[in-house]
This record gives sequence, C-alpha cells and structure tokens, in this order.
Amino acid sequence: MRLIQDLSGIRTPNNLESNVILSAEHVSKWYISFKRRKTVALENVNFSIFKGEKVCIIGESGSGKSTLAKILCGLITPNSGEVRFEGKKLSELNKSEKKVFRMRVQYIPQCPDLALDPTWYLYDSLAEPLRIQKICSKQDEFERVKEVCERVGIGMDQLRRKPRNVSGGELQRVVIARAFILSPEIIIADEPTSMLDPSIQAKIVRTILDLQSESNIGIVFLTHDLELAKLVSEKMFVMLGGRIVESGYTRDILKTPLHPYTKSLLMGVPPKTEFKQNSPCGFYGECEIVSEVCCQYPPPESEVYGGRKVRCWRYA
Amino acid sequence: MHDSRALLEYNGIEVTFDMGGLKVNALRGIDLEVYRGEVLGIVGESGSGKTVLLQATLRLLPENAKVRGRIFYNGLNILNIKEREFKKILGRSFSIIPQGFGSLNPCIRNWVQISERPMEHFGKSKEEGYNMASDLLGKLGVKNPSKVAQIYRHQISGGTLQRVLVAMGTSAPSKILFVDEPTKGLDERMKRLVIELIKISRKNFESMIIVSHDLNFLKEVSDRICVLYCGDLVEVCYKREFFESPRHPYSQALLLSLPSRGLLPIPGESPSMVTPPSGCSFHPRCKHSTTVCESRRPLPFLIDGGMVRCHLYARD
Amino acid sequence: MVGIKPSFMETTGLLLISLVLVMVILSFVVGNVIFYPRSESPYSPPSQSNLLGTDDLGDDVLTLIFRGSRVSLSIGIIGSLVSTLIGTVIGALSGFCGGSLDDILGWLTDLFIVIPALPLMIVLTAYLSPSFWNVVLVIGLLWWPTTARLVRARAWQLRSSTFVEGLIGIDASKIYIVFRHILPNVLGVVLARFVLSISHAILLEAGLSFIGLSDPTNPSWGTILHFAMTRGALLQGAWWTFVPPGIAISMTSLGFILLGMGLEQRYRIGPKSLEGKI
Amino acid sequence: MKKTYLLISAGIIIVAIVGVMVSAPTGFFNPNQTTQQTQNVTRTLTIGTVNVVKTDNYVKDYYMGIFSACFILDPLARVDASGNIVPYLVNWTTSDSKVWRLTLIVDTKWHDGQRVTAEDVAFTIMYLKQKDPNYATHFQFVQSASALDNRTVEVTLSKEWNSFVVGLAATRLMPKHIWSSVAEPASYTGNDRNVGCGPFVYGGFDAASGTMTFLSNKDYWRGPPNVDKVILKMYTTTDAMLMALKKGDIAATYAYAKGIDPIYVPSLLEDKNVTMIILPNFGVDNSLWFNCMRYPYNMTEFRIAISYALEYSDYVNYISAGYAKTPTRGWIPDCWDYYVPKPKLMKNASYAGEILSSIGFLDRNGDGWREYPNGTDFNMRILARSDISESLKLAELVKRDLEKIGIRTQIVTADVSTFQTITQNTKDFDSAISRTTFWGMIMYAGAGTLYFDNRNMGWANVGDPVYHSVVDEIIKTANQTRVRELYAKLQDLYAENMYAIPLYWGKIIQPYRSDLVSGLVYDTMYGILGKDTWFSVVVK
Repeated sequence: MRLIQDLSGIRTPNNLESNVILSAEHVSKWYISFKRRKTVALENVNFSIFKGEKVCIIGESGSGKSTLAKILCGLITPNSGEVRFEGKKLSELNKSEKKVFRMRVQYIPQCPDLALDPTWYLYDSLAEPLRIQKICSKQDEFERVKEVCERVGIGMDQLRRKPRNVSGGELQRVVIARAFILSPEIIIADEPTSMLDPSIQAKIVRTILDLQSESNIGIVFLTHDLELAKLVSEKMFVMLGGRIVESGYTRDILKTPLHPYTKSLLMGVPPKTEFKQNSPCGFYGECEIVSEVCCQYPPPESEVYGGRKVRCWRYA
Repeated sequence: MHDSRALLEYNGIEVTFDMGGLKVNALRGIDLEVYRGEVLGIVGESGSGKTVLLQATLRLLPENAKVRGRIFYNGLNILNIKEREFKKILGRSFSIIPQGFGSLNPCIRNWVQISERPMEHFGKSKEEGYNMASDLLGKLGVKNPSKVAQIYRHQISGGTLQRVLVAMGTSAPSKILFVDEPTKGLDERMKRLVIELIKISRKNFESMIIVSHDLNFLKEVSDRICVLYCGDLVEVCYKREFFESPRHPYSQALLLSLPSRGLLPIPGESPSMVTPPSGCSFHPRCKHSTTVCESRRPLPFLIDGGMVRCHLYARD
Repeated sequence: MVGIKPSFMETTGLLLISLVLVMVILSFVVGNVIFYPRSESPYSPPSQSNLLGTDDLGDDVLTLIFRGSRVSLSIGIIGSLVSTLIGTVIGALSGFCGGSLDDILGWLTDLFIVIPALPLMIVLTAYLSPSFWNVVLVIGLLWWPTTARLVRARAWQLRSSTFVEGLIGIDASKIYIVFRHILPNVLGVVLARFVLSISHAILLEAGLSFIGLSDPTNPSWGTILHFAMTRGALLQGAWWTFVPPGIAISMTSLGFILLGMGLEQRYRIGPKSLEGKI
Repeated sequence: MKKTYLLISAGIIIVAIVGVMVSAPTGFFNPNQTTQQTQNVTRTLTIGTVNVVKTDNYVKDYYMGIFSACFILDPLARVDASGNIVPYLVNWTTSDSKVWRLTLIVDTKWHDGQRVTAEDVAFTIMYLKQKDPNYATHFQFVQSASALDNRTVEVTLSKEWNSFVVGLAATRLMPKHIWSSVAEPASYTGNDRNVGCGPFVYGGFDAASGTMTFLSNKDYWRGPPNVDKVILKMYTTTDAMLMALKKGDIAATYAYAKGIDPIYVPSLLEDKNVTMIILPNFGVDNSLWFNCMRYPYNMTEFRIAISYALEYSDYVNYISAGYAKTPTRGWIPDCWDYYVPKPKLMKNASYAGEILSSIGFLDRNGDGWREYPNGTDFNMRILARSDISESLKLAELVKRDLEKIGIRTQIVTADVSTFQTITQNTKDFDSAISRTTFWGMIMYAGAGTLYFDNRNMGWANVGDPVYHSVVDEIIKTANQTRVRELYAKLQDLYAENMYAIPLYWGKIIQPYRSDLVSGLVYDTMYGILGKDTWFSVVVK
C-alpha cells in the first residue's frame, strides 16, 4: 500500500529539462523486408525520462515498445531521429562516453531463459559486467556480487549452477541483479514478468521496485498489464502501431483515458477482426468514432493539458 | 465408485518420469471428477503438474513417463484401452484448443485446418467442411468468414488468428473440450477476446477443462476451480468460493499476489519436483505451518462439496 | 547432463573406437619388438608365428596394422581437429558478425563446398609432397566447410538471442562475445561434427595413401593397402595383406560415425528440452 | 546475388563441357592407314604395358618416344646381343674420332612415300641436339652435321669422342620434310607427326581406353613384318596387366628396359601357358648412391663401412624374390664382356662398426645412435622414388640395416621429376636409391660413367681427379684393347672407393603366352619390341 501512496506525490522539481537523462527525439525505425516492403516499427516517437522517474510503456505485442526499449539502450540504431543520453547524442558519443552510457543504462529482457549464456555459471554471468567494464578487483567483485545478490534475494550457492538448473523466477532475479550490479541510472525492463507465473511476478516486480526506491534510479517498465502499470509507474506512455498515442501521468490516464484505444484497453473490449491494413491511424479499423480525416492523414500529437499528450484527430 | 454426475473421473493418478535412474513424481495421486455441464479450471504454477494431467488424459506424455491409476470416461477406463480405440474416443469425444499460433500449419488453408477433424472423424465432405468452417468463423465474430477461410495463417491478424484457433478446437461436436493455457503470452485485449470466444463455444460441449495460471481469466470462464501445487491437488471448490474465501493457504497467497490484490509475493521459493518438501509440500512457505505439516502429508478433506488438502481443516 | 545414458549408437561407436585405442596402445608395447623380417620368404600365409601372415618384406602384418593404427588415428584426429577449428572460427565469425564479412566468408565456404575436394586433395598432396603433416594440412584445409555451415547457423541463431543482446548492452566487444560466448555454445555441435569428421579424415587419409600419396616411412592402413596393391599381393592371393587393413579402416570410421551421429542426435535435441518438461 | 551464382555455375558447366569435347580422343585418325589392309586374315598381336602414354607426340612423351622407336621409326644404329653398337640404317667411319662420316646403307622410303636421304640424317642429328633436351647428352660434342651427298653425312665433333656411335643407336631418324618447319616439336599436333620409316605405320591412339594401334609397313626395307597389326594396351597397374595376361587378353607384357617385378613370378608360374624369358640385366637393378661431395659421404672409409652393414641376401629374397644375385664390389654386372671378377659384397656388421668408430662416428651420449665426430647428432637421409614401391621397400630394408649399426636413418621420398632435379641438378641429398638401364650404362664413356661423373648426370657426384682422368681417356681412345683395360681400371676404382653400392644384380623377366605367340627375340635395348622380333614372330 506504501507504493500507491508513493505514486501520488509528483515531484515537480524533477521535471526540468536539465534533469532529463535519456530521451528519444523523433525516432523512427523501419525494416526493409525481403520484397522491399517497408515495415514500420516506430514512427516519430518522442520520449524522455527524468532522473529517478518510474515510467511505463503500455502496448500490445507488435506495438513497437520493445523496439523503442532497445533503441533507448542503444542496442538498435534508429533510421532517423536521435537518442540523447544526458543531453549528448548517442551517435556522437566517443568510446569512453559510450562505456559510461553502457554502464548507466541497463536492459532487462523479457524472457529469462536465454538472457544468460546457458554454458556459463551464474556467478560468472553475474560478474561479467564488472569484468568487461574493468571497474573492480577480484575481491571487490565478489563483494559486489554478494551485495547485489542479497538485495535481489538469491543465495550465493545458487550462483554455482548453470541457467538450466534454476527456475525461471530465480533466473529472472539473476538477470535483474546483473542489470543492477553496475549501479545504473536507468533500468529498462522489457515485460520482465510476462513469461512467469503470477506468484513469481509479484516477487520480481517487488524486487525491482525495492531496488529502485533504494537507489533512486529511473525505471522504464514495459508491459501490457494495466493493473501492473498502475502499481509501478508515475508516468505512462501508450503505444499503438509504432506511435505513442497517449502519454501523461498514470493516474490521470487510468482515470480519464482520452484516446479511444486506451479506452478500449481499460474497458476490456476485445479486438475486432479485420485484415491487417496500413491506415494512417493505427486504431482506424477498430475505432468507434471515426471521421473522414482518420483514414487520410496520420493524427498529430496534441497536448490536451499539463503534460497530457494525445495523438487523435478528436483532440487536434 | 462411479459418480453418475461425472463425465470424466480421475482416480488416483500418479505420473512418474524416469530421468535416467532419477524418478520424478510429477503427479501424486489425483482424485478428481469433471461433472457434466461444467467448466473446470485447473490452476497451478508452471511445474505444478497441470499440463502433465492434461497430457496424461490425452496420452501425450513422453516415453519416459509412467502413469498409474485410472481415468474413467463414461465409465470406461481410458488408460486401459488399446491405442486404436483411444484414437476413436480422441477423435469423436475430446476436442483440444491448442496453445499458441504455432500449431497452425502455415501451408494449409484455414478452413482445412478448422474442418480437418470433422472431415476425418465425422465423415464430412469437403464442401460441408468448408461451409462449416466459414459458419463457425462467422459465429466467432469474424467479419468476412468465407474469405478468411480461404487464406493462410500469415495473411490474417492476431485477433482473427485467435478465432481460427478456437474454431479449430470447436469444429467437431465433441463431449469435452480441453484448453491448454489459452492466454499465455497474450495481451489484455486478446485475453478478453479469448474469454468471449470460450463463452460462445461453451454451449457446444458438455464439459470443458481449462488449464491456466491466469486467475483473472479463470474467474471469467470457469465454474469450478482446482488448484495444483507440486503435483498435489490442494483445493477444489466453486469459483465464487475460491475468489471470495479460499481455504487452502496456498490459494490465499496466490490470490494476494495478483496486482489487483496488492502484488504480495508468496514467501519462499517454488518447490523442486525432484526433491519435493516432506509432509505437506506447501509447508515451507505456509504461515500456518506446524510440525504436523512437516512430517505428514495431509489427507483430502471434503468441505461443502469442495475439497481441501490441509491439516488446518483436518484438525477441526 | 544428469543421467542421460549413452545411446546404442554411441555405445557401439565407443566400443569400436576403444578397440582401436587398444591397438594403438598395444602397438607401443609389442610393435617394436616384432617389427623385423621374420619369415624367410615374402607373403607367407597366416601361421602360428605370424597370425596374419607376412607382407612382401616378410614383416608381420598384424604388427603393421597395429603400427598403422597410430598413423591412421592420429592423422584422422589431427586432420579433423584442424578442419573443425577452421570451420568453427569461420562459422562463428561469419554467423555472428554478419554483414559483408558473412558474405565473404559465406562465399568462401560455398566455394570450398562446390570444389570437388578429393581430386583437389590428390593434386595438392602430390604437389606438396606427401608427408604426415601435409596430409593433415590438406585434410584440414579442405574439409572445413560443412562444419563452418553448421556453426554459422548456430551462431546466427545465438546472435539474435537475448543474452547476446545483453552483452552488447554492457559494452562487450564482438571478439569477446564470439570467443567467450558463441563458441562455448556451439561446442556441442562442434564436438559431434569433430567426431564425425574424424571418420571422414581417416577415410580420406586411407584414400590418399592408397593411391600412394602418403608418407611411406610411416605406414598407415592405407599405405599397407597401397603396397599390397603395387607389390603383387592381389595377384598372389595374399589376402591377409589387404583384407585386415580394409576391415580396420572401415571399423574405425564406422566407430566414429556412430559416435558422431549419437552425439549429433543428443545435441540436436539439446539438453534443455530433455530436462525441461515435467 | 542468386543470379550471379547461377551465371557463374552455368559458365563453369559450359567450360567443362567444351573442355571435355576438345580434349576427347582424336584417336584412330590417320590418313595413311587405309591402303594397308589387303590380307583376309589379319595377324594381330596384342601387347600389354604399364608404360602409359599420355599424348602421342614422341618428342614430348617419353614412352611415346620408346614405342615410336620400336614401331614407327628406325634407329641409325643398333645394339647387338653382347652390347656392341652395330650399323642399322647407317655405317660410320672415322680417322681421328672427331670427324665422323655416316653412310646410309639401306634404300628405304618414309610412310608417306618420300625417299629417305642423307639430308634426313643430318637434319635429325642437328634438330634433336637443338630441340630435344633428351639428346643434349648424346650429341653434346656435336658441332655440325651436313649431307655431303644423297648417302653420306659428315659430323664434326668438338673433341675426340668414341662413344658418339652410342648416340646413333638412340637416334630415331626423323623426316626432314615434315619437321624442318616445326619450331616447337613438343607441341606439334600435325597429322603427319607420326610418319616414320619403321616396320609399322602409326594406327592411332585412344587415350580413354589406353590402346594404341600399329599396322604393318608392307614396304619396309627388310620386308613386311610377320604381323599385320600390333595393339598396345596400357595398364596403370602391373596387377591388372598380369591378370589380362593370365586371361589371354594380351599375348605378352612389355616394360622398357625392364621385365616384370620378380615378386609376380610365383603366381605366373602357376599358369602353364605363360612362359618367361629370363635374361641378364645389363643395368644395375638398384644401387645406393652416395653424394660423394658431401661430408661424411665423401669419406671412402665411411662408404665402405656402409657396404659392410647391408644384408644383401634380404634384397635378393624380398625385393626380387630370388631372381637376382648378390653383386660384387666392382659394381658392373657380370653379364658385360669387360666384367672383372671382384669379391662379393657381404655383410660384416661388426667390421662396419669398427670402421665407423675409427673415423670418429661413435655413440657418445649412449642413446644408441652414432654421432658426428664433433658430437652432434648424425642422421643419414636416403632419397627414394615415391612412385616406385620397390624403391621404397628397398630403402626401408637399407634403413633397418643401417639402424642396426647405429646410424640414424631417414627416408626422404620424391616423385620422378623432383628426384631427377635433386640428383642431377641441386645435389641436395645424402644418398639415393635408384636403378640404371642398359642404355645409361653405355652412354657417355660407358660402364656407368654417366651416373658417376659429376661432370655429367653424376648421381654419385664423383669429382675424383683419378676417376675423371680415366673417363677422359676412354672418351679419347679408339683402341678397343686399351678401352677394356680402362674399364677394368674403372671397376678397380668402383671396388676401392664404393661411390655407389650395388644392392642386387637382377634379371629381366619377360613373360608371354606361348599359346598365343612364339618367336619373340630379345633385344638388349628395346626388349621384345626390338626390330628382329617382327621377322621371326609367329602369331597363333
């Protein structure tokens, strides 16, 4: 219950441009497929996260949220647009700056099964980031591993195993520990619990949030579960078809959803059957209220009120 | 012994896997009736044995598994009958909705996949098969059923694909419908769709067995719920009772771990099937645990038409 | 890998291979003792003193076969070691790095696959003058493409897996990832491939030495066959000089093929799915 | 990408097909063969050989050269049964051993009808000297050759040389009217390339099946041969050839300057239809040649020590199946008329060891191997032909003998061309195993000098001035009694110095089927395919 109270306090001093740690500006990503068909994964996405902020990206599979997450931590380079880390363009970082970036921004993948090298012992996998970044001695390394293990709640004896001998929940905790071991500023967690049982989900999410509150780092949480989003985030971005269609404070959005897609999500309306179609608005086929302009031009982003942005012709 | 209400009756089912000299008990004596006209939801974490129960019923277990006990279908022990006769029952009386889109053959037209079983086991002609498939798709809410029936799986969107999958399981007029993890990895809206589709198909079958770890989902569709924990059936009860006043401590903890109920993790680790805890397998994580729980495995205790396997109730 | 029993194929293969290993060990024990002309005339048939008769120099054929086992086996193992090593590194680099490197290496692999290896080996060995290391080299240099293909496919698969992404995310270099992560992960496949190619290498070596392209001072089984053919054993009906080495060659390569196929099956299923579902 | 692959592979396939078509056998095409067949019953003789011809240009292909000399072409002189050179097409006179006058003694025609004249003789000598490296030794001292008239040729040498006539026996007379316009004889492919004046007309070659045909020349100056057609079948292995002989597919086998490997004799004896001509071999079957310019092989003591280390009876037993005898120290086989008896070679391992020890080759570190006098490891290398199993096996036996007296030995193998380069040019070898032919024995100054003298082919790389002076005198001397004396002196030198150790003196074993053929005459140089055979042979 502490959590829910915690979310209500909006820390205004944080919301200054200078406090933005990671941001994406007009980022687009597309793939050219076999027959030279262009598949758009992200289109003109703006995103930013402040220091110590908890952000949530809501979207179905295929909405492009994983692509956005990977672009944010530099695993994929966007076709256009820029990702900025502490104000500097990611593409212009030099080697040492890049190293710092890699240390500060960590990624927790969706499926823990293959998130660690199956042939390595967990201890080595866990200590690997320290070794690659060469930031501490062998002794310190052990201490650090021990410390982070305590924090995520894995016994040191578990680390003597290989991934296949450990359950999914424990494995995911090792993955989280690995992300935290470099004391990052931002963690990007890509649906960290979607492949796990609900009882384990609670444990994992708790672990992440506890770590977050201890070290005041920023978290980007990707999920499709609104209930979960409500618990873990202050800010929310709703993605649909490669665009951010709605953004704002979680409370506000859950209370008064503006975009028809967000509404249908909240009300639990099942998707309609349509053939896949490329319409300017990703929700065109299923929207209750369509006008002519919806099928002709992509809707612009419009700020409805304080920090609340929607991409829909109704608010344009 | 034989309950006239029961369509399917499990009697002391034990499944043992032989892992190269190592015997692993996946199910430890399951007694369960599936009544005519009900939807039975089977809940459990991954590794609790719920899929094994389904596989044992449908004879899908790998070769190193050994099944003891009896499974009566209409008074006939289907574990004893010959392969050929079982195939007949499987074809005419049991239907399955497979898990995930992977079970759709990308090289076969949708209607053939849907009507395969009716055509094979119920002697339907091709034309009838096609008409049936498009009718069924129409009933399941596909807008352009005759066209969808004609095309292949990669040409249709996720929602329609889900409908085709359900149509595949429900095309033949069977007695029991088995559904294995229908919501695994699905988004919220898609889950809603599955719920609706199952509700639509509900009337075509005498009974349904749904295996899932998604409590919210089972809350919507099932009549009774049985809970598996570490190969043991720990609780069987009506849906309402389960969600309002679960009896077994594990059921209680499970409900509390849902995001909507506070996201409280169950303390301790999931037990290993290779070295299950002594006595009651839940005792290391149970807050009501006593010395009896450690040493003795509780017997099933019948309460209000339900069952619970816990010393808490046996003592009363 | 708890409790995975060796399959029938693996057991039979191991049995045959250990038979050869026993021969190799025995060759060190007895080989030098009786390796001198013993019978008065060439090609004396099997008798009590020479269990498998003698060859054209009156040497005991059994001893020769024991000694030949060393050469055949070591060329087989070292040759396939070289080819597996080359194939693995090329496959891993090509599969993991992708891009133009993959194109170039893939083209190279295709080229070597298309080239008829055996004739080229014959020409190359003849050109380099036949010696133990040249035969090893030629087998190693020309027998890697299949391994490379296999490893490339696995590396390609691993490249897109989450843990490799994670490694890029903590600033690991490509070389580091290939050698510390990709290679250990393809090891199972490589091992199976290695064992299989030992049998190929043994057969190739036998083929090369049969046509006289081997080091005659260090006779392998193929060399014994070669001399049996060129020194009139066939016409004399001295079957004991060519049947036993033939059997030895086929049994050994069969042993490695069986073991390799067994291993391949094991790693194709993968340890994960063997244990996964309970 | 895909398209490029397709194009490339299509290109390769097309090139391959065209290549096959171009290189396809051109066999059985010869303009001269049609008129020959007049008799109803063709007397055909089929002969098997392991001397495989690759292309039917006799300047380029060594074995084609042999067969053309046997069938198509005639030599200027020939070798009689005792090894003397006697006139065939030409007779010769000289007064000072420097200017030689050759006279054409027969009146004959080329296969295309042109007359054979002295012009052809003069042309052949000069042409071969210039264009054919094989004749560089034979005519090394020839300065000029010119026809004085239709029958006489005058050859001028740069120095006195009595073995000039040996070259005449090797010379196959070539038609001037065909070859005079050919600048590169080795690549000449004209249809008239196999026109000669010999007893047979070329009938074509099928490389794919390995058969070459010859048809009798009815206008031959000695009269028509006793067979109408000779078919030569080539086999890649002796085994296959002998099986064909046993089956009756071929009437006789042939190998230049060689019979069959004696190891096959026992199995041939089982067949009562197979008869064997067994003759002495004028060449030394196999010798261990030392590189007499290299330490320690330049030490006579060392070489003699080795000669006592070898078990000669093994070579006779295992390598030549008993069809050989232990040689004497004089190296020259006892079938030559100038042979001087010398003591037989024999094994005396302890004596060999003593000699080695006395010149400082001792096992100082106790590892069982002798070291150089300065204490470093000693390793003797034996060069052997990798394509001749017999030579490899012999090397193996020699190696074992040497190892028994504590000399660490290593066998180095080389194919035929590498072997020739090493032994004749680079001289980068310790010792080598090789055989000599009759032909080689009579070349240069005769008595094997070709193989010893380092001013010539000189496998033994002998630079001994005493030896050189004897050789020089033989070349100059015309007096046959004096030459015999000098040959005896050479044998003394061989026995004293052991430049090369003869390992065994073999015999030539020539099998044939007595139910298919008889009347074969053995020619010292060309074996059963000598010219005399064709006039006594009876095909059954």
